[in-house]
Amino acid sequence: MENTARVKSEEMVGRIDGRLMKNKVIKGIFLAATAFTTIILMVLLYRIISQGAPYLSWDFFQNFASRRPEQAGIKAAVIGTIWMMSVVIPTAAILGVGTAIYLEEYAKKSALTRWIQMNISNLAGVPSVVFGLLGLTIFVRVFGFGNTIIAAGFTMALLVLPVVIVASQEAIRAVPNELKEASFGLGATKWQTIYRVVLPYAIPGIATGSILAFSRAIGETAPLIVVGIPTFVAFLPSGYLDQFTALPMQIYNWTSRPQVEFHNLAAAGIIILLAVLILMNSVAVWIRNRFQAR
Amino acid sequence: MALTAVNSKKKPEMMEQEERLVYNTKNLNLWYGDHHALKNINLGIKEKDVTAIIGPSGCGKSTYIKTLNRMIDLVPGVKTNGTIEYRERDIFSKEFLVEELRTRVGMVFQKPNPFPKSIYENIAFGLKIHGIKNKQIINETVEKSLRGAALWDEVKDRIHEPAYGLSGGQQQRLCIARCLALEPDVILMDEPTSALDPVSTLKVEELIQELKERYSIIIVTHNMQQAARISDKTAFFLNGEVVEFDSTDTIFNSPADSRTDDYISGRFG
Amino acid sequence: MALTAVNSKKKPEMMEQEERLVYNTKNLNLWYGDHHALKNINLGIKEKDVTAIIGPSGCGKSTYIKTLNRMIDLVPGVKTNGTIEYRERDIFSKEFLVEELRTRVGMVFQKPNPFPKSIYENIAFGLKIHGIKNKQIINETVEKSLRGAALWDEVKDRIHEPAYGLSGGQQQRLCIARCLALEPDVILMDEPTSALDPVSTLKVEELIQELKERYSIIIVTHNMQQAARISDKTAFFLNGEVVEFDSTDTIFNSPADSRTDDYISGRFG
Amino acid sequence: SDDAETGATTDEGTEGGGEQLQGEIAIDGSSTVYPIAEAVAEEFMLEQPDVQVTVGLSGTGGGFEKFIAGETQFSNASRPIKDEESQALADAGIEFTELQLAYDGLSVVVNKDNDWVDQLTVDELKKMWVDNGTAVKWSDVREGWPEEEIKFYSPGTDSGTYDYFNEVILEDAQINKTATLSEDDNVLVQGVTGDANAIGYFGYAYYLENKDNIKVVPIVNEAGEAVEPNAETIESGEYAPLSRPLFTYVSNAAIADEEAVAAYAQFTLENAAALAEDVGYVSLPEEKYTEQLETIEGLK
Amino acid sequence: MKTPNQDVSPVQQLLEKKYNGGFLNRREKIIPIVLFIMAAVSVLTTVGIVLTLIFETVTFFKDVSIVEFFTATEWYPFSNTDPVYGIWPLVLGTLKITLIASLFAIPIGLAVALYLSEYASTRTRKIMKPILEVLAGVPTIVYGFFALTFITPVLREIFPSLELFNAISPGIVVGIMIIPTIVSLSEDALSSVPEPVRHGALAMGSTKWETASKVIFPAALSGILASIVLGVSRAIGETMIVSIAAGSTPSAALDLTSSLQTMTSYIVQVTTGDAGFGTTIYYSIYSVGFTLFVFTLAMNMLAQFISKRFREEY
Ligand SMILES: Nc1ncnc2c1ncn2[C@@H]1O[C@H](COP(=O)(O)OP(=O)(O)OP(=O)(O)O)[C@@H](O)[C@H]1O
Ligand SMILES: Nc1ncnc2c1ncn2[C@@H]1O[C@H](COP(=O)(O)OP(=O)(O)OP(=O)(O)O)[C@@H](O)[C@H]1O
Ligand SMILES: [Mg+2]
Ligand SMILES: [Mg+2]
Repeated sequence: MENTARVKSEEMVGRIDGRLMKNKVIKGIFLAATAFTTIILMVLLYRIISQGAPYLSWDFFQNFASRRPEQAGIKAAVIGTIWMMSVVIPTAAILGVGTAIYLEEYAKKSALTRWIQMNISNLAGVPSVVFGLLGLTIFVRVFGFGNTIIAAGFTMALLVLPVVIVASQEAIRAVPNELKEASFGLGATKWQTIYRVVLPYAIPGIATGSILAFSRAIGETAPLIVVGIPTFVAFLPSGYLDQFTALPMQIYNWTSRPQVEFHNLAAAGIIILLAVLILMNSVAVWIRNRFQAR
Repeated sequence: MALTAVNSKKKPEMMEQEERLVYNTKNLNLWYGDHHALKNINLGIKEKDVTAIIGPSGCGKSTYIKTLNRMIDLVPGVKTNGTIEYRERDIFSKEFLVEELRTRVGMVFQKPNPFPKSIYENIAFGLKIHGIKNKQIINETVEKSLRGAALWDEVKDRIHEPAYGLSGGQQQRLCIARCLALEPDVILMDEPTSALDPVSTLKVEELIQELKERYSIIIVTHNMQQAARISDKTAFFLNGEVVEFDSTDTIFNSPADSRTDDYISGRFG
Repeated sequence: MALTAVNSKKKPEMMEQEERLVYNTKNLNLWYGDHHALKNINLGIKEKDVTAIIGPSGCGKSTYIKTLNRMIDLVPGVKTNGTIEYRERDIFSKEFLVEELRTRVGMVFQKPNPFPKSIYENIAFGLKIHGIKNKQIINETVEKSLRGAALWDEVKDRIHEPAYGLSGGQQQRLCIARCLALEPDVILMDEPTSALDPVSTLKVEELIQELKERYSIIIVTHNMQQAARISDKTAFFLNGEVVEFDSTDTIFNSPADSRTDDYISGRFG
Repeated sequence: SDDAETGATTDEGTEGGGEQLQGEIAIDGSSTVYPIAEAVAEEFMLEQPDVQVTVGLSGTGGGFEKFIAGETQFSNASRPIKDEESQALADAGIEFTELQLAYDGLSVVVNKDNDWVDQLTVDELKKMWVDNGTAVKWSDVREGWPEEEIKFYSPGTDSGTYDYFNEVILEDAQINKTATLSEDDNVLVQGVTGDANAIGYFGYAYYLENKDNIKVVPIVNEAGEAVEPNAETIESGEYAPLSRPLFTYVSNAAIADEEAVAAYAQFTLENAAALAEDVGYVSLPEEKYTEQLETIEGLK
Repeated sequence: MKTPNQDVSPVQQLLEKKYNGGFLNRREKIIPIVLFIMAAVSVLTTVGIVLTLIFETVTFFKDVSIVEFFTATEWYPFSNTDPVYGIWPLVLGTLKITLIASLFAIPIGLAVALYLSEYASTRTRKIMKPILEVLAGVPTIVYGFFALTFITPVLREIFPSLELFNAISPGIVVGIMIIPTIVSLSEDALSSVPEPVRHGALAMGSTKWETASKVIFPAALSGILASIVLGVSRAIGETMIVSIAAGSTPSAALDLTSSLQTMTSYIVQVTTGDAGFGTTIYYSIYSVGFTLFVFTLAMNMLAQFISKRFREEY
C-alpha cells in the first residue's frame, strides 16, 4: 500500500525538472513575443517621434492648415477631433452600456435576444469603410446633417458601439452573483442593484474596453473620407452642426503631399494624436483605480 | 408522521396571539429544470422563534430558505407550485412586491459577500437604497449594526476602509451587520457561521438569542450543536422533503422518524 | 512555556523513527507589508500525526498553513524570515522547487475552488500535469479519490458534467478528492469542512483518520470538537503567535496557558 | 440680373478690398487639385476672415457627387467632367461653369542609375506600357538598351493622372499587367528610387520634390523636340502631350446669389497662377485667366 | 401585541412608510423599455447598412451581370473598352492579408496576453497594457508607411524575389496592428478567471504554464475567441495599410509575393479617386461593400459556431 503511493509520488517528482524546463522555455517564448511586439512598436514610435518631434512648436498648435509647411498647423484638426469625440464618447458609452445592461440583466433568453446579440458581434466585424457609407447615406443625407461634427460623430459612435457593448457585457457578466444576491437580499430593486452594485463593479472593465474602442475612433481615417469630412478648415467650429476636420484627415492629407516637410508634419500630427490617446488612457487608468475595489 | 408539528397547527389564524406564524408554507414543490429539489413542503414558522433547518448536503436547505425571500427568482429555469404565506400574504402574488418582502425579510448568505465598498458603505447601502439619507440615522445604524454583529471593536478605526481587507470571518460578520441595519422582521441565515471561528460564532449565537426577542429567525446549519443550542424548532430535510419538524428538544432527544434519529446520532457517533 | 512541545523535540534527526518530523518551523516571522502576521513561530510537526491549528479569526492560521506549501509566495509584498524545514529540507531554499513541495504537500482550501471543468477532469488534472496519461490509472484514481472524499455515490452518474453544478458542500469534497488523487505526503487543510454538512463532515473526518495511516495531516479548524476528535496534536494561535502546542489531550483538558483555557472554554461556555 | 448692381459690387470689391463678406463656401473634389484649392482658401480667408471656406478631397467623382447634391459650390476635378456627371447636374437643375486653374505636367521618370534612357517618344511609351502578354525588356524598346526587364510604376487606375495617361498614351489599351499601381504618388517615387530598371510617371510636383533621387525623361513632342517638363515648357505647351489641365467647377447660381462665392471665384482666378506654382503646379498663360474672369463677371 | 412604535427605530418607521404609502415604482418599468430602445439602435444600424448597400448594389447589377460578378476571375473596372467585374480577385486579396495577419497576430497576441496575465509582474502588466492600448489607436495610415518603408525593405533583403508590393509585408503589419486588440481583450478574459481557481492548480504542484494552459486558458476561452474574432474582423476591414503597402492591382494569382488589392482598398480607391459619379464603377463600391459585409457576416457566424462548440465542452 504505502509503496504504491511512494513510487507514484517519486515518479511524479522526477518529472518536475522536465516540466519546469517546459515552463521556462514557454515563458521564454512568451517573453520573446512580448519583447518582439514591444520592439516593433518602439521602432514604429521612434520613427514617428524622430521625424515629427522637431516640428512640434507652439505655432504648430496655433496655426491652421497651410500650403507652406513651415506655417502649417494642426489647430483645426485637434479641436475638431475633440469636438467629434465629445459626440462619440457619450453617444457610444450611453448606448453601449445601456444595451449591455439590457442584454445581460433584462433580456429573456429568447430568439430575439439571441438575434440582437448575434447582430452586435456581426457589427463589430463590419469594416469601418462600410460604416462610412452608412454615415454618408443616413446622417449626411437622410437626416440632412451634412458633413458636420454631429454626422461624423454619430458615424464613429456607431462604428465603436459594438465594441463598447461587448466590453460592457463582459464586464457586467464578471460581476459576482453573490454581490447581486446581497443587494437583492436587502430589498433593492433591479435597477438599484444594477446602478449601485453591478455598474460600479463593472466600470473598470467597461472603461478598459471602451477606451480601446474610442482610441480606434480617434485614429480612423476611412469612414471620415467616405463621409466627406473636409481637410482644409481654417476656422474653429462653434456648434455641432459646423464643419470641421479631424486629426487623421489632416495626417492623411499631409502624408500624400509631395513635399517631405509635409511628411514630417504628418509625423508631428501623429505625435499629437498619440498624446491625445495617452491622455484618454490615463483617464481610463484613473477610472480603473478609482473604482477598482481590490 | 413526519409533519406532526405542522399538522398540529392547522389554521394558524385561529390560534392565540403567541402562536402566530410569520411563514406558512403549503404544499411547496420546486424544480430546477427537471430536478425536483423541494417536494411537497409544509411548514409553519412561528413568530419570534429561532427555527433551524438541518439536513445533509444537497437536501434542499438553501433552496428552501432562498424561496422564502424569493431569491430563488434569480435562478433561471426554476418552477414552483404550492404557496408560501408571509404574515398571511402570499409571497408569490403580484401585489406583494419582492422588494418589500426582502426588506422585511433579511438574509445572510453561506459565503460572505460584502460589496466592494468600504465597511461603512456596506452597511449604509441598505438604508440608502430605501431612500434613507439622513447622515445621523445612517451613522447610528452603522455603529449599532456593527456592534450587533460583534464587529465594532475590530473595525471601528477603519470603517472607511475596503471591506475586502477583512478576514473571511470578519467579512461574514459584516454581512450580518449589513442585514441587521434594515431591522427586518425575519432574518434568514444560510449557514451564517460556517466561515466563522468559534469566538465569533459564539458572539453571533448570543446575538441570535438576543435578536429573537424582536425578530423571527430561520437558520440553516449543519452544526447540530448550534441548532440544539439556539433554536426553538428544528426541521430536518432529506432529499427535498421535510422528514420531521418539531421542537428542537423533540428532534434531538426523541425524534419520531428513524431517519432523523440516524442523522442526529450519526453526528454524535 | 508555550512551546514545550517543540522544545522537547530539539534536534529531531536524533530521534527514533516514529519521532520524525515532516515539518520543522524555526523562528518564522511573516509580514504582510507592515502587518506582522506571524511572530516567531516554532513548531515541529510529526510524521503521520494529525495536527490541528486552532485560534480566533485573523490570528494567522491560514497564513501559516499557506506558508507551509509556499502558496504565500503568491501574495505580493510578503516578507518572511526564519526557516521551515520539510523533511529536513529548507522549503525556502533555491534547490527545493515549489512544484516539488506542492506535489508532496497537498492543500484543501477554505472556500471550494474547483476548476471550471468536468468533475472527472478536476481530479484527472493533477495526474495529467504530472505526466500520467494512462487512462486506466486515471479512471481508477478518479473513482478512488471520489470515494475517498465521500462523493462517489452522489456524482458517479455525472462525472463528466461541470463541477460548478455541484452544491457548495459537494464542491468542497471534490476539491478534497482532487488533492487526494496525488496521494501526497502531507495534506494541508484550511477549514476543509466549514462548508460541509455533518454527514459529509463525518465522512471526511473518518477519511482523515484513515489517511493518517499513510499521510501527515495539518488541519486548520475552528470546530473545536473536530480538533478534539481527530487530531493528535493541537497548536493554539493567537495574534500571530503560537500560544501553546501540545498533544490535543493536554490542550483540551489541561492547557498550560490561561489564554488557551479561556479560548477553549469560551467554546464550551 | 442687373448690370448696374453687379458693377457696383465689383467696384466695391476691387476698390477698397475692405468690404467684409460673410458666408460659407464648401469645396470638394480631386486630391490632385487640393493643394491649389487649399492655397487659395488660405489666402482668401486672410482677406475675408468671416467667410468660412472648407476644402475636402473626396476625389473627382466624390466631389461631383456632392456638387450634384448641392452640398458644395466648387468641385475640383483633375479631369474634365464626364457625361454622366453633367447629365446628373442637368437633372438636378444645376448650371455650372468650368474653370481651368493650372497645368500638371505628367513626369516620366526613371532611376538615378539609369544612364541609357535619354528621351522617349510617345510611340515608345506606348510600346512599353501597353500590355502584350510578355515581359518587356529595355532592349525591346530601343536597340542597345540593356536586356533587363522593365519595372513599371503607375498611378492607380482610378486617378485622373492614369486617366490622362490612358487617353494620350495607352489609348484604352490594357496597361502592362506587370505594372505596380498605387494610389499614392509618394509610393511610386519610392518604387522608382529603389529599382534600377524602373520607369514610372506621376504629377510634376512629385518629380520636383524628388529631383535629386530620380531622373526625368524628356518626351518627344509633335514638333519632334525632346522636352523636359519644367515651368516654362509646360506653360508654353511645348511639353506635350503629357501636360494636362486641372479644373474647378463652380455653380452659376451660387455665383449669382452669393457675393462671397463670386468673390471667391474671382479671387481664385486672380491668384491661381502664383499659388499653383507655389504648390508645385504650373500656371496657365495669363490670357486664360483673364478670359475666365470675364466669364465669371458675366454670371454675377 | 405591543404597539408597533414602542421600540421601532427611525429606520423601520421610514421603511414602514415607504411600503405602506404604496410602493409603485414607475422607474423600474420604464428603464427596461429605454434600455431595449438602446439595444435596438444596433439592430437599426445593421438594417441601415443593409439598406444603404442594397439600393446601390441593385443599381450596379443593372449594368453588370450577377453571374459575371461571381464567376469572372478578373476585376478590371477601369478599362474603357472592356471592363470586367469579377469579385474573386478582391476577395482573394482580402483573404491573403487576413490569413497572414491572423497567422502572425493570433499566436503572438495570445503569447503576450498569457505572458502579461500569468507571468509578468503586476507592474509590468500595468505599464504594458496602456502602452498597447495607445498603440491600438495609432492611425493605420502610419502602419501603412511602416510596412512600405520598413518591413518591406527588410523582407526584401531576406527574400530578394519579393516585389515592392506584396501580401506578406502588409499582412504582417496588419497583424502588428491587431495585436494590441487581441492582447488587451484576451488579457482581460484571462485575468478575470478567479484567483482561487489559479491557486487550486498551483497548490497541486502545477507550473505556471500548466496552470495557464490547462485551467486558465480553457476557462477564458470564450473571451479569447471574442478578441480573436474582433482582431480578425479588423484585419478584414483594414483599409489604409493595404492601400499603401499592397498596391492596387486586383490579382487572382495565389502567390503572396506580388501586388494585390482588397475589397476595402478598392472602396477607398474609388471614393478618393476620380471615377465619374453615376458610372458603373461608382456603384461598384456598393456591390463590393455588400460582398464585404456578407463576408464578415459569414466569418462571424463561423466564429460563433466555433465558440459555441468550445463552450459546450464543459
Ligand atoms: N441552480 C441550480 N441548478 C440546478 N440544480 C441545483 C441548483 N442549485 C442547487 N441545485 C441542486 O438542488 C439540490 C439542493 O441544493 P441546495 O443548494 O438547496 O442544497 P443544500 O441543502 O443547501 O446543500 P449544502 O449543505 O451543500 O449547502 C442539490 O441536489 C443541488 O445539486
Ligand atoms: N493578503 C493580505 N494582505 C494583508 N493582510 C492580510 C492578508 N491576508 C491576511 N491578512 C491579515 O493577516 C491576519 C491573519 O490572517 P489569516 O487569514 O491568516 O487569519 P485566519 O486565522 O485564517 O482567520 P480566519 O479564521 O478568519 O480564516 C489578519 O489580520 C488578516 O487581516
Ligand atoms: Mg446550502
Ligand atoms: Mg483562514
